[in-house]
Amino acid sequence: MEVLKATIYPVLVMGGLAAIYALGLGIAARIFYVYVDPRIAEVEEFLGGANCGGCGYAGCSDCAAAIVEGKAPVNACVAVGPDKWEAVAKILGVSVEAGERQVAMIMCRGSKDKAKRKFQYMGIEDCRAAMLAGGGDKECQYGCLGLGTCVKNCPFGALSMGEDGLPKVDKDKCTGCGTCTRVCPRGIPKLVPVSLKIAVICSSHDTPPVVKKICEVGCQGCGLCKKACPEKAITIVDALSVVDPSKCTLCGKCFEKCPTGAIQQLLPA
Amino acid sequence: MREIVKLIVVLTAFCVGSAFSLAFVKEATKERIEYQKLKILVAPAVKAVFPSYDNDPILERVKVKLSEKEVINVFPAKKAGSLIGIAYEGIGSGHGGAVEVLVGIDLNGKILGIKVVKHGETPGIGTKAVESQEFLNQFKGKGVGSKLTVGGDIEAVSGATETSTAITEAVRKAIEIFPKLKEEVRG
Amino acid sequence: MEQQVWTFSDYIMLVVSGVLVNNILLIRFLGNCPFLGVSKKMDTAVGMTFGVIFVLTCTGPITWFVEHYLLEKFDIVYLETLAFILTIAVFVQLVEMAIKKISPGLYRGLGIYLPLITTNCCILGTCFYNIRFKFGFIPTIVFSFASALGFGLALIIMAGIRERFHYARIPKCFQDTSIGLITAGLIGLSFFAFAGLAK
Amino acid sequence: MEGSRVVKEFTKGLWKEIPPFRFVLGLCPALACSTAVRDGIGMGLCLTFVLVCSNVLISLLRKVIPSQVRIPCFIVVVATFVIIVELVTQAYFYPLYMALGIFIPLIVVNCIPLGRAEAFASKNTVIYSLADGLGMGLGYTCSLTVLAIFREIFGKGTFLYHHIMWSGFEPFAFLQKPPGAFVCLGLMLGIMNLIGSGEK
Repeated sequence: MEVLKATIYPVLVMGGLAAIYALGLGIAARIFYVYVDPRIAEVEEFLGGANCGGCGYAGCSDCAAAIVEGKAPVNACVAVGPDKWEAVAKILGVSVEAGERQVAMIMCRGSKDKAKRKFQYMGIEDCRAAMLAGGGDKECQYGCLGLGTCVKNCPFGALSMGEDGLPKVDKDKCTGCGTCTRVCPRGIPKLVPVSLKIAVICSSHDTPPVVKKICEVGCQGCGLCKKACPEKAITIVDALSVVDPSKCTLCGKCFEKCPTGAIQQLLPA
Repeated sequence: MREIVKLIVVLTAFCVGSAFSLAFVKEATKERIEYQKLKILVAPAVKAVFPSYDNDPILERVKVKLSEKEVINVFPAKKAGSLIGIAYEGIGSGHGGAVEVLVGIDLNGKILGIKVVKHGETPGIGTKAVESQEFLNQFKGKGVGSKLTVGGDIEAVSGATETSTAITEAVRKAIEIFPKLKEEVRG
Repeated sequence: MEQQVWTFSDYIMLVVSGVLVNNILLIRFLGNCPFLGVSKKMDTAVGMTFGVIFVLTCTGPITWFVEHYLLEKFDIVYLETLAFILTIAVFVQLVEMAIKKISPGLYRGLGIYLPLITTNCCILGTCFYNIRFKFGFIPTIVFSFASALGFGLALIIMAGIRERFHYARIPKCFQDTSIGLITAGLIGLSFFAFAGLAK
Repeated sequence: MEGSRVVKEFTKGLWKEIPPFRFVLGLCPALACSTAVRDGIGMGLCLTFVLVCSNVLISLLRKVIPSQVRIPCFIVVVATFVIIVELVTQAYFYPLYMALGIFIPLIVVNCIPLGRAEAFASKNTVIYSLADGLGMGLGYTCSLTVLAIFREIFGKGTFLYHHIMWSGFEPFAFLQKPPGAFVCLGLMLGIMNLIGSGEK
């Protein structure tokens, strides 16, 4: 009797509590039902699951949702390999080759001896810290500061700092995760298709006289290349020339005309 | 609907199972836990109120029913197997709530010693009465038949009258039930 | 303490005590796992802070009701742990579902932290403290809120400092959690200066 | 084959994934219950008991639990064992119970039992879950003990409440205080990483 009395209350109370809670949850699940694309959960299975943020989304489920909605490519998750990308593509019924493999490219040629400095920076070796000190030590407000923040943050070791004070990309190691573009205070590294043949390696939007004064190798936006191009593949946008690779035939006329060599052929024709 | 029912059944089953097994564990450990708690809380006080004994009064405690709801723990002190006195708590109301006093009484109804077990009195003011050995010693030798009133046979600690009164009240209440308890413990 | 009348200044002291003097994270050691987990970025720290403040201010009073009107009534206080954690888990899940439906925008900001909050021991711990300190209903609400605020304060300070770690040259073996713990210790040390402000 | 996997699951908790260092979970009790060696060992063993029991039970029931209510069910299972521990320590080790205080019921939200239940026990058979729970639990106990030895000897000058330092020894009271716990754990984690990096 004593034991019965001691067990009956806890059992009744806890049982009742659990039943009410479960009922509440069940009803709430119905009232607050939101249609979730089942493919999102399926896709999430194949993502890294570390919520690393390497894809640029707030966690893996966010990224999965973006992939399903088509806002992100199937290979958005940089933490997993091609086999997982294929699995994701299979769920969505598309092929992995939605976009070409992208790699980072350093859009500045203003090495130590070519670009002028405003002052000598001796602070913490980090581009973001240098930006806080008078906006960086380079005269050019668009150029690479060369303190290697992108190198330190590259999760795949694809970047290294060259002798000339500019980072170098190892195209084989680069996965195109875009970490470097996010950490760089000036956005110098850009993601470009791996087969890109021609590009203007400069980020400066300064006018010709300014660039002429502070950097030997920058694009001045003078327009000589534009005039030289027979295919009309080059435009000048905000004092920086832009090449449309789909029109370019690599005739090489622009290279001859460019006074600073900012326009570059990247791969053999 | 079936989903909801399934949810309820599973969760309830888990909770019921858990509560059921826990009730048994609780029953099995109840005695031990009470003993342990009393040992920390009351054992030092028991030592203080009895001059000498050789048993474990906490382990041999007797539960006495005073009324339908009130149950009191009585701690018997023994020497060489024979009962020399009993100790139990009386409660008086002080400035900061209940004041619990352990009173040790010999078989003739004479107080052997008292000790405050739990109180919420103001530190530095009310606690003067709680800590004053001189005040507490006044109760020694008094017992069944003593009036036990502050200002009468008990002198309050100056500045701590309220607490002194509460302690006296607790002891008086304890003495009142002594005859009944003595019978129960001797059994 | 339950019978005692609480004046306004008592409540102020309770808040000061909860936020600064007995900071739940740094002095009472509750909620350290999420503290180190989400303090790497400022925006996640802010999201987590609001989540904890909301959940704790609600679950504090709810568990208080469970304790006083259910467990004490039936003399089964020993089932406290079970009843509380169940209540918290269910509440958090309910809130998650509700937010998802009502405000998808808020869900994006807060939703992903909610599942983490269930196992955040500062929630359950504060509920226990409410009972152990024998708080009445209103002090329970105030103390729960103050605790959550203290958690948020420490978390945001920490996130601010950790963002600066980018610029610091930390030995490889001390990176991440290790330096995070040492930093937390130093912040805790500075919180010691508040001792004596309130009980 | 079978046996070697059991051994593997057991030993990974002792070094490779030792909590709370490699597997950064369960920090709160590690910080709060490591002022004295006795408390550290006590906390570790309490957690080991809960972890082993909940791992075994959950791996037994893993086919019965529907996935929508799996988390509440795991919580109920863990909470049950936590209350058992609470009652038993109260009955037989009362001073320990008083010293650990609120941190015994808080084992329920210590992420280790719940984390292992979700990540391991719900996917593996009983034997492996047992080995995993035991390894993780003992690993945790070891970490806590080492931390507690350091904090007690240098912070109080005692070992298991016996004075062991020379008479003029001035204890580093800082180590006994909460900030000391953080710094201590941080330094130990750094040293562990240093040793670990040497291995690779």
